[in-house]
Amino acid sequence: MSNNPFPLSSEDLMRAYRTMRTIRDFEERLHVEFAKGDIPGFVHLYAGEEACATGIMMHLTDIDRIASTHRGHGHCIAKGVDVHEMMAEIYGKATGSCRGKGGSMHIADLSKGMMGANGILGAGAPLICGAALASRFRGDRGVGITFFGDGAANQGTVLESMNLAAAWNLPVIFVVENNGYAESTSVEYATAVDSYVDRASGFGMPGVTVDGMDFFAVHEAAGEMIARARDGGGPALLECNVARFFGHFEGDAQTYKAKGENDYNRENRDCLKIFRDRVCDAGAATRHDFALIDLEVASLIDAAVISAKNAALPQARELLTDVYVAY
Amino acid sequence: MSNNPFPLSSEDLMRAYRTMRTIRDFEERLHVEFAKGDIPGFVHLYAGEEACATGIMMHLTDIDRIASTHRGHGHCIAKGVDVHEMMAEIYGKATGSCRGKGGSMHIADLSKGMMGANGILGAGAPLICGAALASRFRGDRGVGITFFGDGAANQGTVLESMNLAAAWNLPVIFVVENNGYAESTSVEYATAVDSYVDRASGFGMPGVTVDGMDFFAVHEAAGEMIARARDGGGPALLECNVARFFGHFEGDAQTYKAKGENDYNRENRDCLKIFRDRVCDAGAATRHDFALIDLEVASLIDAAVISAKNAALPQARELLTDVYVAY
Amino acid sequence: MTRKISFKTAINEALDLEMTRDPSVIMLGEDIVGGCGAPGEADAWGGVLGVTKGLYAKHGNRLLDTPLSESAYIGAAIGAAACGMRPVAELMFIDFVGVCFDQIFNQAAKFRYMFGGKARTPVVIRTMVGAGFRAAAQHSQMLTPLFTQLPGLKVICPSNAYDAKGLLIQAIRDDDPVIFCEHKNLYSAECDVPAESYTIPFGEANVVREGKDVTIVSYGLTVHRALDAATTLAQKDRIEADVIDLRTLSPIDWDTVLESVEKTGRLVVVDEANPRCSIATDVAAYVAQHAFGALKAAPQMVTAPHTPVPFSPSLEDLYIPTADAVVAAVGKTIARAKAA
Amino acid sequence: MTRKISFKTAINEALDLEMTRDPSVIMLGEDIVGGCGAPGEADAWGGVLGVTKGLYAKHGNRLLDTPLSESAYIGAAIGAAACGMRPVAELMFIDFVGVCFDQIFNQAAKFRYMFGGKARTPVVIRTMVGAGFRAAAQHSQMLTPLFTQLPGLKVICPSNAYDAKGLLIQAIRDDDPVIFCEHKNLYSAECDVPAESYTIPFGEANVVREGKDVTIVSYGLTVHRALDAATTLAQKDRIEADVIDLRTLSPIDWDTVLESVEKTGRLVVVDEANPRCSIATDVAAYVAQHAFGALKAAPQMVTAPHTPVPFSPSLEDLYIPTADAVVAAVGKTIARAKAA
Ligand SMILES: Cc1ncc(C[n+]2csc(CCOP(=O)(O)OP(=O)(O)O)c2C)c(N)n1
Ligand SMILES: Cc1ncc(C[n+]2csc(CCOP(=O)(O)OP(=O)(O)O)c2C)c(N)n1
Ligand SMILES: [Mg+2]
Ligand SMILES: [Mg+2]
Repeated sequence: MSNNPFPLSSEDLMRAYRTMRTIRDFEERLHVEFAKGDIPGFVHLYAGEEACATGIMMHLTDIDRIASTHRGHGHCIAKGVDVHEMMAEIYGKATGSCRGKGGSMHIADLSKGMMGANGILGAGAPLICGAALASRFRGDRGVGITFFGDGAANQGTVLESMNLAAAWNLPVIFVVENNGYAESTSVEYATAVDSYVDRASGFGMPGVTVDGMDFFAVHEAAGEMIARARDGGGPALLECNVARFFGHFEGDAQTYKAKGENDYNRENRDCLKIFRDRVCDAGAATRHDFALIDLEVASLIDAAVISAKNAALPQARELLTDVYVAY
Repeated sequence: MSNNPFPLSSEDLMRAYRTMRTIRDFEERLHVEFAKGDIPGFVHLYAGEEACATGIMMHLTDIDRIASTHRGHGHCIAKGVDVHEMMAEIYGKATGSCRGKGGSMHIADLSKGMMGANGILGAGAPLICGAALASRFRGDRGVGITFFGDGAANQGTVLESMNLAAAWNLPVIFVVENNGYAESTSVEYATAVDSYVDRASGFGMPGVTVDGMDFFAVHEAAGEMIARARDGGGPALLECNVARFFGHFEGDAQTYKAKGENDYNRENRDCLKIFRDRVCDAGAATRHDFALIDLEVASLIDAAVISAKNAALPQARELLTDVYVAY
Repeated sequence: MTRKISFKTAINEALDLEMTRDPSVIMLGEDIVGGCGAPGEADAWGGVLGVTKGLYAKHGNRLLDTPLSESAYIGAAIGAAACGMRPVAELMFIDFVGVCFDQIFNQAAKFRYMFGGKARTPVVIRTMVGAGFRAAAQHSQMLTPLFTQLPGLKVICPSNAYDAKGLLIQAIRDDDPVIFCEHKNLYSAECDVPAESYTIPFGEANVVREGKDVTIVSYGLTVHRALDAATTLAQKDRIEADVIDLRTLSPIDWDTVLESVEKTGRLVVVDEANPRCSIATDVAAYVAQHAFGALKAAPQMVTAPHTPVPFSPSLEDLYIPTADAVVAAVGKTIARAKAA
Repeated sequence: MTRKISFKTAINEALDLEMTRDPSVIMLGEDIVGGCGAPGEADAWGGVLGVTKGLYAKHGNRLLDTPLSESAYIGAAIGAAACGMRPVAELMFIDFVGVCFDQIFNQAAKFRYMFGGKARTPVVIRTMVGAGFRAAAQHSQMLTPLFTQLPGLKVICPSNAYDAKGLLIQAIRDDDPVIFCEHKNLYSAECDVPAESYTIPFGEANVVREGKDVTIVSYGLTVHRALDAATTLAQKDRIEADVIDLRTLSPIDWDTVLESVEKTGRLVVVDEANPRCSIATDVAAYVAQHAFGALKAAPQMVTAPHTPVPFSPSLEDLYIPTADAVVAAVGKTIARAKAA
C-alpha cells in the first residue's frame, strides 16, 4: 500500500493488530468463562495493555527472550505461544502448554523464547539477565526483555538486576507496565516519584516513558532500545503507561478505582481503537481489513475454548513426573 | 575558646576527636592482636573511615537508632557502645557486649540505639526503617541511620528500603560508605554510575556526596539531613567517599589495590590528621590538647585488651540460653 | 458469648481485639487496607482475601499498606519489634518468603541469641499456606518444615477458627518472632468461637478425638482428613484413633504425642508438606527415638509427594494427603502389628 | 595419576577440568576472580578462601565477578541455565541464601514441573556450609535440610577431597539444579585424588567403615566425627560400626542405609544441622518406617542443638556433634537393646 506513513509494512501493521486483537479477545473471553466458574485458580487479565506487549514483541524473534509476570497472557501471545495450548493450560488440561501443571501464572514456551509467566513479582528480571548473558556467550545477538508492573518495580530483585545488567552491559530491556495499581494499591501511594524512569540514570542506563496505549509510541521507543542493546549498547528502561480494563484478578470488585475509570479508559484509551483509527485515517488499511481479522480471531478464540473444554485432564501418574530430568 | 570558627563547641570538637581516635586505636590494636592469632573469626577493620561514623553520630542521642555492617566497630564506638565490652566480645568472652555469643560481626547495644553490626549485607536497611517507624508511632522524634558499603549498596534489600522510606516519608538516612572496594571488587566494576547519589532522586529523596575523610564535611551534610528528617522532611542519601587503611578482613593480602595506595591514603587522607591540623591551625585547640586525648585513648584500649584477654569464656550452659524469651 | 464464625472472621477478630487492647500493635502488609491513596474506597480490599477488612475503619493508620517490597516491610516490622512495637506483618503467601527470608531467619530469629539475650523481637508474620486453591506451584506450598527447622522462630498452624483466634492473640502477646500459618482452604470453615478475648498457649497440642488403637498426628488442614479417616476406621473396622492436632509446630508438644503413642503403640503422621525433612519425619523420628519400646508397628508417614504443587485440579486433588491415604497408613500399622 | 591434594584443590580441579571440557560451563560469584577492573592484580582473590584461584588466568571472562546482588546473579545463572549454559554460581556462604532464596526454590527448582517437563536448568550453586570457623551465627549454618525439603533441587555434601571432585564434576554435568555444599572446615583436609576427571553418581552413599553392630549415618564434616567414634567404640568396647557417608542428600541412597540397618539392627544418625526437621529426622523416620522389624533399639539422633551458632570458641566447640556424643548415642542403642 503506497499510502503507508508508518514505520511498519502493511503486513506488519495487520500482524500487530491481529496480535492485539487476539490478546483482547482471549482475555475478554476468559472474563466471561471465569464468571461461569469453569476456570480454576487465579486469572489476571491483560486486556487494555495489548499495545505494550505487541509494540515490543514486533521487534523480536525466537532467539530473543522474554520473562513475563503473573499477568502474562498478552506477553505469551505476542511472543508466539500457541493460543490453543495456552487456553488448554488455563483450563488445567493435559493438552496445555505445560500439560496442565502450570496454569495461567506459569505458561512458558522456551522454544519461542518465552521464559515463563511468573507467580513471584520481579522474579523474571534476574532470569532475563541470565538469558542475555547466554546470548552474549553464544554470540547470537539475542536480547532479553523483562516485564514487570508498577508494583513489582519496587522488588529488590528488579532493582538489583538493573544494576547487574548495567555493570555487565547486558542486552536487556526493563519494561515497567505502569497501570497505576498493584492489586488495589496505587502507584502514587507506593512510591515517591512521578516516573520509574527516574531510576534509570541511577543504575547507568537510559530510560524513556511512553503512552503504552499507543502502539506506535511503544514500537518506536522499544525499537531504538532493542537495536541499541543488540549492538552491544547495553540495557535500558522503558516505562509504558497503560490501563488495565479489568480488576487485578477475576473476582476483584475494583472498589479502589475512581467511578467511571474503566469506562473512560475503554472509551478513550483503547489501544485497538486508537490503532485502527490511525491506520484507517492514514489510509494504510480499511475498516473492512480490520473486520476480517476480528472475525478470524473470534473464531480462533472460540475454537480454543471449545477444544480446551473438551480436552482431557492430566492423568494421575503425571503428578509425579517432570520434577527432575533424572533422580 | 573564642577563636573557634567551627560549628561545634570546643568540647564537642574534642569529643569528636576522642571518638575518632578511639576507633583508630581500637582497630590498629586489633590488627596487631589478630596477627598474634588470639582473636577468633573474621575481623573487618574500620580504620580510615572514622570521620564518617563520627561526623554523623555527633548529631544523635540514644533515642536515635543506627544499623551497622560487618565493618561495625567504628559505628559502635561512635554510638557509645562500651569499648571494654566490645573488645571482650571480639575475644569471645563472657563479659562481651553479647556475652561472647555474637562476635565482631554482631555487636549490638539496643539501649544505646545501636541495632547491631550485621553479617548480611544490606540487612540493616529494612530494620532501620522499622526503627524509624516505631519512632514515628511513639512520636519521640528519633531518626534512623543505616550504613552500608559501596558493595552492599547493590543489595535489593537496601534499594527496596529506600523506596519504602520515601513512600512512607520515614526519618531515615541512608549512608553509603564508599571505600572503593567490596572485598577485592572495585566499585567501578560493580556499577555503571559514578556516584550512588545518582540513585536518590529515583526513589524520591535528596542525596549528597561528601569527602568522608573530612569530619566537617560529613558533619555538616549529615546535620542538615538529620534535622530535616527529624522535622518530618523524610529520608535522604548520604554518600561518604572514604578509604579503608587495612584489607577487607584481617588476613587479606590486598593485591587488588594499587601499589602504594594505602600509604598514600594514610599520608594524605587521614581523617585524624586532617581534623587535628584544621582545628589547631584555627587555634581552636592545641597539639597538646590532642596529645592528651591520644594518651587517654591509648590507655583505654590497653586496658580493654588486657581485661578482654583475662576475662572468662562463656560457660557451657550458655550454649542453650537466649534463643527465645520463652519456649 | 459464643457464635459460629469462620476462620477468617476469627483472625480478623483477634487482630481487632489486640489492636484495641495494645497501642503498640500495628499491622503492615500488601493491600491489608487496600486502595490507600487511590480515588476509590480506602478500605477496599482488607487483604487479598478480605481477612483484614474493616480494621482500617477502626484503627486507621496503625494499618499500613506497603509497597511490593517484602524484604523492606517485613524487615521494617522486625526492626520496629526490636524497638518496642508489636507489629503483625502479613506475608500474603508463604511462597513469597524467598524474597525476604533473610530478614526472618538471620535477623528476627537470631537477634536474641547473637546479642547475648539483650533483644526482644515480638513480631508476628501472618501468612497463607497450603494447597487446594488451584493456585499452582508458587502459591500453594506448605513450607512449615523450613521454619520449624530454624531455631529462634515459633511456628503456628491452626486447624480451626477457635484455635486460630486464641493462638493469634497469644502470638501477638508473645515476645518472640512467630510465623503464623493460615491455611487458605480453612478460611471459610466455621466453628464455635467466643466473642471475647482468650489465648491458647504455645506448645499444647489438642487431642481432637480419643481412641486406643492408633495415634494420628497432624496439623492444619490435614487434621480434618485425619478426623475423616478416624471416622471411617471406627465405622468400618472398629479401630479407634487418637487424633492429635499439634496446633503449634515450634514449640511442639512432645508429651501429648508420646503419651498417646505409649497408649496406642501405633503412629501415623499426616503432613501436607513434602516428605523430606518434614514435620512428618520430625514426629516419626522423635517418637522412634523416645517411645521405641511402646511402638508395636512401624510408624507411618502420609505426606504430599516430593513434587511441586500441580495446577490442574485432577492432579492437585491427589497432592494433599487424603483421608483414604490415612486409612491405608493406619491399616499398615495394624497389619504389621498383627503380622509381627 | 593419584596425589594427595586438599578438598579445596579438588574443587578447583573439578571446575578447571569441566571448564576445559565444556564451553557452556561458566562461573559467576562474588570475588571468584577478585579485583576485576581494579588497579592491582586481576586474579587477586580467587574466592573468599582462594578456592577458585588461578581459574581466571586459564579461562578468562568465562568467570565473572559479580556485584553484591545474590538474587540478580544467582537468578542470572539460573536463567542462563534455562537457556542452555551450564553455570556454576558461587553463593559465598549458604547463610546468604535468605537474599536469593526465591530464585533457587521457586524458579530453578520448579521450572521443569511448572512448565510440564519442557525445561532443563543445569545450574550448580556452590556454597560454603558449617560451623567451626568462629564465623558466628550468620556464617556457620548447616542449612542442608532446607534444600533437601524442597522438590526439584539436588543437594550434595561431600566429606573428603576425592568425593568433592567426583561429585562436583557430576553436578556440573547433571541436568537439574544442584546445591553443592562445601564444608569450610574440610577445605584443607587432604586425601588421595586422581588427577584425571571422574564422576561419582548421585544417590550412592559410601560405606566408609564396615561393622556389624550398629549403623552410623552421616555426611560432610561429621562423617569424621562418626569415624572417630567408630574407632573408639572398636578399641574400647569391641563394638564394630558400619559408617555410612551419605554424600548426596537429595537424592539419597535409602538402599544402602536400609541394608546396613537390616544387618546391624541399630541406627545412629549424626547431623550438624539443627535437630528439628533435619537430615537426622529424615533418616531416622525413614528407617523407622521401612526397617522397623530390623531395629533392635530406638534409633538415635545426634545433632547440633536448637540454637543459632554461637561465636565464642568455648561454645562453638560444643555446638558441632562430637565423637563423644556419637559414642554415647551408640551406647544408648546397645544398652536399650540389652535392656529390651
Ligand atoms: C513477591 C511477591 N509479592 C506479592 C505477590 C502478590 N501479588 C501478585 S500480583 C500483585 C500486584 C502486582 O502489581 P503490579 O506489579 O503493578 O502488576 P499488575 O498486577 O498491575 O500488572 C501482588 C501484590 C507476588 N505474587 N509476589
Ligand atoms: C548478602 C551477603 N553477601 C555477601 C556477603 C560477603 N561479604 C561480606 S563483606 C563483603 C564486601 C562488602 O563490601 P562493601 O559493602 O563495599 O563494604 P566494605 O567491606 O567495603 O566496608 C562481602 C561480599 C555478605 N556478608 N552478605
Ligand atoms: Mg500495576
Ligand atoms: Mg566497600
